[in-house]
Formats: sequence, structure tokens, C-alpha cells
Amino acid sequence: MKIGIDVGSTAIKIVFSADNQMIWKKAVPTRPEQPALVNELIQQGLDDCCLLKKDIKTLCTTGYGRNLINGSSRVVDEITANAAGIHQLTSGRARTLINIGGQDVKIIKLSDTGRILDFKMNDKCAAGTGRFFEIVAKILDTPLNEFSFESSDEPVNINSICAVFAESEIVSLLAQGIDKHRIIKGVNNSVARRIANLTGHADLDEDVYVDGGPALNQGLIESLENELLYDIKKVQDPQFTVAWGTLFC
Amino acid sequence: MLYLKHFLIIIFFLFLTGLIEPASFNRLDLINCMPVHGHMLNSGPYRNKRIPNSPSFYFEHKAPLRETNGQVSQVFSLIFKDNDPDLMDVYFTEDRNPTIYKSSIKDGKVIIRAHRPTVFQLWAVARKGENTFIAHTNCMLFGNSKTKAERIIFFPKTPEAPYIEMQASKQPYWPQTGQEFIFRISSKTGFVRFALPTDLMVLSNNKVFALKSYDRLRYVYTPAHDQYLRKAGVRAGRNDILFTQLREADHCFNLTHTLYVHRSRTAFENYAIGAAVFGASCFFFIGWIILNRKRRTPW
Amino acid sequence: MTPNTVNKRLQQLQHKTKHQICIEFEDQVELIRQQPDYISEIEPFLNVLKYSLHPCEFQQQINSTMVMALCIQAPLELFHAARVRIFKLACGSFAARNMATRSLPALTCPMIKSSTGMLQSQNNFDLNRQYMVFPTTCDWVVKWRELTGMDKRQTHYMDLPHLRENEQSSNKWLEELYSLKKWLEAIVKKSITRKDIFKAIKAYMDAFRIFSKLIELRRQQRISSVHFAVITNALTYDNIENWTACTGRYILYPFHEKKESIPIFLAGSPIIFPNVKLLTLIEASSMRVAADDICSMERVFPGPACYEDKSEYALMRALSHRYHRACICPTFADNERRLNGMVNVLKNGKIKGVIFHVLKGCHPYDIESVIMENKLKTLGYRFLKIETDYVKEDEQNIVTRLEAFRQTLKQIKKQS
Amino acid sequence: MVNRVRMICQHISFVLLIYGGRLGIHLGSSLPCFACPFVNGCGGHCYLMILQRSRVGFQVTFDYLFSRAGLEVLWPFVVFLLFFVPLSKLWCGWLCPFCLFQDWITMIRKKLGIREMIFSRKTHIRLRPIKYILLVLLILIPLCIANFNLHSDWALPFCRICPAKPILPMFAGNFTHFHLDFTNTVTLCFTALSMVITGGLLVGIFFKERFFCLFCPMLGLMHIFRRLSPVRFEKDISGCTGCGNCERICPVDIHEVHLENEKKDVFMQNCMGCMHCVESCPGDNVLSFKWFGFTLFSSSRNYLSLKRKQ
Repeated sequence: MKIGIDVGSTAIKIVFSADNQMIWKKAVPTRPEQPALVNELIQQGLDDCCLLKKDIKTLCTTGYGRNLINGSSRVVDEITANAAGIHQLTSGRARTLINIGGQDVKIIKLSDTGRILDFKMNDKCAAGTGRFFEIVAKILDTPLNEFSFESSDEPVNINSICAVFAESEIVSLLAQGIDKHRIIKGVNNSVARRIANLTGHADLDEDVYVDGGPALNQGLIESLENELLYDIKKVQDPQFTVAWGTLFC
Repeated sequence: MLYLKHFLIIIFFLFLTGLIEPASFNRLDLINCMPVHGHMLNSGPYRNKRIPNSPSFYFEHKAPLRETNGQVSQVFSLIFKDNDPDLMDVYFTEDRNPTIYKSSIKDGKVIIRAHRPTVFQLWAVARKGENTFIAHTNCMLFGNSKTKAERIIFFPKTPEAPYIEMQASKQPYWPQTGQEFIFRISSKTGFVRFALPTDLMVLSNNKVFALKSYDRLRYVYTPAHDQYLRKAGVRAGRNDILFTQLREADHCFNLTHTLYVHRSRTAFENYAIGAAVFGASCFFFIGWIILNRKRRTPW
Repeated sequence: MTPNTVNKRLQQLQHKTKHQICIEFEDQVELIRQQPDYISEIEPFLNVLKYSLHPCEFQQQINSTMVMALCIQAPLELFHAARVRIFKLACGSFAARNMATRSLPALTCPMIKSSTGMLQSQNNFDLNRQYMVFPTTCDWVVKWRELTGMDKRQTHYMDLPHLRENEQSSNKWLEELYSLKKWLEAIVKKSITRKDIFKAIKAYMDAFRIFSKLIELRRQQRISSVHFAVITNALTYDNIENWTACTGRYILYPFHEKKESIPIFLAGSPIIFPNVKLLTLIEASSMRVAADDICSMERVFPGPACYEDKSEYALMRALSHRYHRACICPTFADNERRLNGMVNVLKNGKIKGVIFHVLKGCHPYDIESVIMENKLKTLGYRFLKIETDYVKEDEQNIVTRLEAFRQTLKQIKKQS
Repeated sequence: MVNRVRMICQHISFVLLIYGGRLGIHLGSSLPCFACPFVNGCGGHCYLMILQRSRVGFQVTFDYLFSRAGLEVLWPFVVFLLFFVPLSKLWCGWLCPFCLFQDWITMIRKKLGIREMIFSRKTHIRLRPIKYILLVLLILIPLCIANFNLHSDWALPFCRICPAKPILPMFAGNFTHFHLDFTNTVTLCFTALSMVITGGLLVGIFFKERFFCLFCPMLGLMHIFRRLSPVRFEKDISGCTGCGNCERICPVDIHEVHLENEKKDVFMQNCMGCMHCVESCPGDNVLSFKWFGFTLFSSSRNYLSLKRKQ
């Protein structure tokens, strides 16, 4: 039995694997004292799966907090882990991967053998990342999981590419009495545009996959497809690809 | 291609200079000319009573001709002033080879061919009554061919008659005006006992001069420079004919030697003016470069 | 507020900034000393670099005229020949920015900001009485004098032609060199003879010889990138003879090859001590900079000045070409060959990855990164652009990228 | 180092070609360098003279030229090629005695610290056709003499104006070529031209390294046949940083080596294989001289840094 842990900036993702099958997974928001939290999670997982600590063969960690976890048998960076994960999950079909994380966006190009050919990563700006959605969710008072469904045909145009300025822009839109759904669609479009800018548009190889928490948002994927003009696919549990990938590096 | 134009102008100018000859070259002669006829008896035409005033039987060199098979041929005209001779033979030797070859005569012309660089000695012997005429000349031909020139072997091995022999000079294959040439009357068999000393006459540019022997046996002749030769190209030549007459009893030997001279190569070179032009050119270019330097790079 | 209180506040700010600069420098030095590959031969260079943050003390320490110069196009040899000491105006201190925020726009190149701050943080230091030389490279440098409100009379501009391969610009730059020579002669009030220039060239030639050995060591990944940066940074502040001697001592140390690290090529904006963040991070992700194309590091010496003969003109011409044609500054319009040089080094050193460092606000390098990325990728090299500035907060983000980059390089290594 | 070896080669060759005849050495009359036949007791002759001569050269009638005997014109050329092919234009930089003479003059200039004359690239390009014009003329003029009644004093037109003719015999104690020949106008013009050219070129050589080589028809002739030779001068354009050392150091200021951006072959027209540029190139293996693919000498940064130690 193997455990993969992704200690991300906004959430900690943990997966249990036995015979290359995901037997248990969980994602919790990050908070201080990560090692304790991780231990707690592992214990919880072991309990749920009715396993003992000695059954853990390997413990792989990745993410920003990867070096904080004791007892891990392998530490990898999240780009490598992500690539390995998506390669395994799509049986080698993925050539381009767009990972929308909590604080960063990564575009990874893969070869047919799962090697990373090239990658891009945003700088220290939060626009276009999961954090941006969290802020918007808070302003609109709408849970994040509803973003997928509340779509609209006439989106508003959100010009700001900075998360902070976009926040004030949304507030002013709300003040004008504009429909929430149109704003959500506008936010999706805005994020998609920013991601598309990072990819450089045309030179992506198919198949294009999206993962990370915000990939659960169907509206965003639609916007992204519109923006990039590519068919975009996603895996079943997009949040857990990185944690899963750690087991295959 | 700007320089091409300049070049063509220079070349054109040089062509013009080749065409236009100055009216008189005497001025140039004055600048640098060798003394003519170092060992002449008198300054004017000279008449020796015993010797006729013109040669009667002699070779005349024509320009050598390169043939397409690589052989070089030279034509000699045999001039015989009197009527047809009773008998005429032309024979020659090659280099130091003692074998004597016979050459045929056609319309008074003799053709010698060489397939390799060869020094020829030619004799022509003619008889008319009591008179024997012996013409002699040397030539050098630079043949280069695999086809051997035909030769007819002729006996006896050595010429019987006396002849005027030119001794080895400094430039044996390119006789020039202004050079000293030494001659003597020679006979390989020595059967002719002629009276010595005697005079040697020279016919050069239609003028006759006499040479006196300067040590009993030898005569020195310095051919004069020549306007025509100077204007003509390097290959042009002049036939200077040395002649004399020997009498033995009632037998009369008329000997001639044809010296084919070219113009002098070095006589008209002026070193002082050459060096001056060279120096002036140097100074001019140094000045030009320095001035340009000052103008272009003021620092 | 009366001008008096403003002045007082400014003085306080000066003191504070200066103190912070000192602390930053000391921290960085301490960090170097704690590294496992620390050797004591690096100390003289650190000593020299200490003065690089305090021009005032630098001036007191040397006993000749000090001339400040930005960028690497002004020939060091000429300053040496004039017997003036050069103080290179390039500062890597993060703390120094505090002073400069008053007079510079927010999105300024961090190096310009930091240098300005560093100069302004000096007390008893009259900027208007300093001699300065500016080769007109990027816009920041061109406008710098006006931005800081310096006196025009003490500065000398060298109008850098932005083309290198045509004849007119070469001639123009030679003229600029002659005018710099004239200006220097006016400062030191004596003429610079051709023997002076020749001696200076010789001295730098000696330095280059040692330097090329240092580069050799570096290609074999034997020396730490941070040390290399320290040594090369010190060159523009140190007396050249002293620098040569110190470097000569440094290379004598028996370095060990670091087998597990992956060699990479570093290009882009200058890395100036004490801001060696990127180098530290690269080393931390077990990669080693085996070669670079950075004007404050390996390319402070593009090569020795080859002269035809010992006439003044030939020497000046050699210098002018050496500092013009061989320069790697991205402000040149015909910069294709810069890539050639890089590729050659990559090929010979069997290096597969290029990290391109861009300082936020350094537009020429930012523009060039795009050109370079396309070209290098078509040639099959891995390229990673890292845009950052003097702040430390983005270290995590950079480390993630560096590690992933290392993984990709490792995969290439495995495959071949 | 290479420069030193080259200098030694040049000196040996100089002694051999100028005094060789006195030692019983003669390398024939088709040497691809300026071994002047006017030097008494020289050890070999320049091919250019053969080219202008009668019979073996082009002073022949057309019917002779196109007959079987015309092969004689070809024979010295074959010998010339035999000499030329193994070394190509290295003959110029490494063996030509006149080149060494120029180098001596340059050495004097360098000792005196006088700066070199720098021509603009445009001037260099303009000067380039001259050597070919000379080459064509030195074949055309003899042909005209033989076929179109051109005055025979036009014979050996190039030798008559060649600066090696007055200069090189001086080393054998013969100063007589500094003269004006008053024989006739043609000779007068030629000798006057020769003196002016010699003076001008001597000054040029002093102020500009290997000035004469810019006009040398031999170099042009060899350049035409450079492909026959296994000697190649190549540039790895992917490694050139454009530092311009090669152009500056080059005695004849070839700028193409520096500017070349596409081709490998940089054996330019004026290049004579002195390898100064290879010595001063800081790029590893960027410039290299090859012989049948085997590298004779190639550039490296280490060589450059060590070279300057001397």
C-alpha cells in the first residue's frame, strides 16, 4: 500500500493506492501545523481502509510543504508529480496538461513516454488561480461547487487581470445590480483568458487535459475551450492527480 | 568596378605611347649610349685595295619560326652576288658533335630545323672558277619536340676551307649591339696558308667598316646601336656581315661570317633617373598617406 | 513641514538604509561562509565587494581618482591606463531600494533602483562632484542621470551604437573611445600614452589568462556559482593586479567535481552581489551553473583584446572592438551571434539546459528571452525563464520550477 | 606559436628560393609563389612568368595554341597544380619570399609603433577585381603580341611592373632593376610605371600589412583553383560570437570571415592561410584549417590566452 500526499498552498490532498488502484482519497484545506494535519489524515485513511501503519510501503510527498513532512520515502516537485500522474491516469494520451492550482497555474507539455518536454508557470500573481475563485465565491456568497452550474449566455466583461483589482470590479458590478450568473461566467472567462495567455495559445499538442481543484468547475472548462479553441478533457478526480502522480515518479 | 575603368585608361595610354614614336631618338641616344665601334680603323667608310668593298656570298638570317610539332626552324637566305656558282654546298654541325650534316638549298634558301635546343654552325661553300666562296654563321634554336628533325650525313668530317670563326662571347645565344665579339680566321685542316695580318671588313647597315687585328690573329668587333632595332621589338635583329678575301697562289678564298645582332638590352637603362622616379614615387605616396591620415583621424 | 525636518527625516532614512544594506551584505556573506564548499580564498573578494556598497568609503580607501561607470562597455583598460579607479554602478542590494522609491517610478529595473538608493544613502557624498561614465545601453541607463538629477558637467556619455556588425558603428564607437580618453585625460590632467594603454591591456590579458582557467574549472563544475559571481563581481571594484593575484590563489585550491549535479547555462539579466538568490536556489536544487552569458559574471571578459601592433590607434581599435563587438548586451539590434556563442558553449560543455534570468523591469532581456527561447528550443535545448527581482518571497515558486527543470534534464541525461 | 612556425617556414623558403640555385637546388619554373626569376641563382621560378612567355606560355599564335603543340602551355600548368594542390594558398602565407619581405617591412613598422592604414570594407571590395584584371591582362597581352602585331616590347607585361622584380634581386646583390629604359617609348613607359608602382607599393606595404597581396594575380589564380586542393578553411558559424578579432588581426583585413553567417567555407579570395585569425579567435574550434578533413589548426580560447603570455 502506497500513500501520495500533495501539500499544496490551499489544500492538502492525500491518496491511498493498492495495486495501482486508488482506494482512498481526501482533500482538506491547508492550515498551519501541516505535519500534524498530515499525520491525522494518514491515520484517518488507515482507519477507513482498515489498514495498519506497517502496511504503508511508501509515502511520497509533493507540493510547497513537501519538505515539512517527516518519514516520507520520496519527495518530488509537483510539476514532475503532476506529469507522472496525468500520464498514468490517461494511459499516455495526454500531451498538454493545464494545472490550475490554488496559487499557481502550470502548463506542462508531455511526450508519449510521459517525459516533461517543457513547462510554464505563472509568477507570484494569484489571478487565474484557484485563489481567485475563492475570493469571487466569497464576494458573491456562492459556494464554489455551484460555479459549474450557474452559467449564463451573456457574460459580463471583467477586464482586470489582477485578483485584487478584479475583486473591486466585481463589487462595482454587483452594485450595478448585474446578475450573479453573468458575473460568474465573466469570472470564468477572465480566468480562462489569463490561462490562455500563459499557454501562448496555438502551440499546444492534443490531447489537452486540465486538472487541479478549479478543473471541477465546468464553466471554466467551457470558457477555456472557447478561449483556446481546443477540446479540453479532464480526469475523474482532477484534484488528486498530483498526489497520485507522486507514486509513479 | 571603378578601378577597372582606371586600369583601362592606363592600358589605353600605354597603347598610345607604343604607337606614337618621338620624332628623334637621337636625344635618347645622347642620354645613354655605348661608344660605337671600339676598334674601328677609321671613322669613315674604308677601302682596302686588296679586299672587295662588299661581300659577295653570305647568309642572311630570317626570324626563327616555331612549328606546331614543336620543332623550331630558321630560314637562311644565301645571297650570291655574282652569277650562278658552279657548285654550292651547305652543311652544318650540331653543338659539339663532329658529324657534319648536309642541308638542301631551295631557291637560295636554307632551312634548319631543331627538335631540341641546339647550337648550329653553318657553312656554305661555292666555287666559281678560281674563286672559292665560304659563308659561315652561327645560330641557336630552341626546339622542343619528339619528332626528330631529319638530317643527311655529309662527309668529310671537317670543313676543308678556311672560314671566319666567332669565338665564344659573353652572351652566345643573344648577340646584342654594343657587345664585343671576337673573330679569327680559322681553318680546321690548316691547309690554307694565308698572309697575315690582313683586315676584316664589316658590312653593317649598308656601310662598310674595316677591323684591324689587335693581336695578330684576333679581331674585335662591336656592332653599333641602331635606331631601327631600338624601335623594333626585342626579337628584331640585324645581319652584320664580316668578310675578307684570302689569296693563295691564284686561288682566291672569299670568306664571310654573318653576325645576327639584336638590340642592346641594357645600354639604354638609366639608373639615376630610375632611382629618382622611384624616390619621387615613394615620397609622393608617403605624403599622400600622411595627409589622408591627418584629415580622416584628427585625434 | 520645514525643509529642515525633511532633511532630518532624509538623514534618518539614509542611516536606516545604510544599516540595512550592511546587514543584508553581512547576512549574505555569513551564508556563503556556512556553505560546505566555502574556502578562505574567497575572503579577499568579499572584502572588495563590501566597498562596492559604499562608494564613499571606497573613495577614501583608494588613493586615486574614482570614476563611476555603468555597464560594461566602457573599457576597463582605459581607466587603468589613466590610473583612475573604476567604481561600477551596479548594486544588488534589496535594502538600498528604500531610498530610491522617492525619485524613481514603481516599475523601475531593480538594479537601477538599488544603485540609485545606494548612492543616495551615502551621507557626505556629493553626487554632483563624482565623475561618471555612461555608455548609452538601455533606456534606464540613458535616463538615469536625469532621473537622479545629477550635474551634467561631471558625466560623460558614450553613445553606444546599437549595431555592431557594420562599419559605421564600429568607427563611431572608436571615436567614442577616443573622446572618453580625452575626457579621462582632462580629469587626471595628463596624457595617456600608448605605453600606458599597452601596459593596461597586458595587465588585463594576464587577468584573462587566470580567468580562463577559472572558467575551465567552472566548466568541470568544480567551483560554486556563488563564488564565481563573487569573484567576477569583484573585478570591477578591485585593482586588476590584486584581483589577478587573488584569483590566481583561488584556483590553486584542489576542487572536487560535484558528480551528482547537473550542469546548466545561465543567461539573462546581471546578477549582482549580494543578490545571488537565483544562484543559491539553483545550487540548492542540485544543479550547477557551468557556464553563463551574464555581463556581471563570465562575460565581464569577452576575451582578450587582440591588437595588431602596439601603435595607439591599433590598441584603441582593439579595445573598441573588444568592448563593442564582443559585448552581449541585449540592447544591440544585431544580437544573433550572441546565441551562437551560447550554443557553442552548450555544445562543448555538454550542457542541455538554459535558465534565463530576467529582472522584472529589465525590458531588453525580457524581449530577448522570447527570441532566445524559440531559437534554443528548436535546437533541442531546455529553456526555463525565471522572471524575478531582488525580493525573496518568490523563492518557493522558483524552487518548484528549478526542481522540475532538473527532472526534465535528468530525463534527457538518462535517455542519452 | 603557429606564427613562429610560419615565420621559420617563410625564412627557410626565402633562403631556398632566393639562394637555392647557388646551393644547387632548383624547384622548376612553375612555383605558385613569387620566387622571382630575375634573382640570380634563385631556387625556383614564379609561375606567372611562364604564363606570359612564348611557347610555354601564352605568347603563341592561336593555331599553335589549338594544335597538339599547345599542350606545352598546359604542361607548366600541370606542374603548377602539382605544387599548388597539397598546400593551396598556404604557399602565400607560409612560403612566398615576397610575402616575407612584406612581413619584414611590417615588423619595422610595428617596432616604430606607426599605426596601420585601415581600408574601409567598401575599398576592399573595390580593390578585389584588380588581381583578376591583372591576371587577364597578363594572358591577353602576350596573346596580342603573338597574334595581333602588338609591339613585342610588351612581352612579360606583368613582370615588367611587378614590384618583386626590382626588390627581390636586391637580396642577391642586384640593384640594376631600378632604372628607366630609354630604348623606346614602350620600355620607357613600362620602366617608369614599374618604378612608380614599386615606390607606391613599398610605401603601401609599410603602412599596410601585405599591401601587395591585395593586388597579387598569383593569389587570384590560386583562388580560382582552390577547390582542387584538400586545404579548407572553415568556420563553425554556430560558434561565432562576432567579436571581430579575425577581421582586425587579418593582415589583409578580410571581413567576410567575421561576417559570414551561412556558409562553412571562408577561404576568401585574399586569404593566404597565415592563420592569424585562427590564432586570435576566442571560440573553441570555430575557425579551423583542414587538410583532407584532418584539422591542421583550429582556434581555442586556451590557445589565445596562452599565446599572449609571450
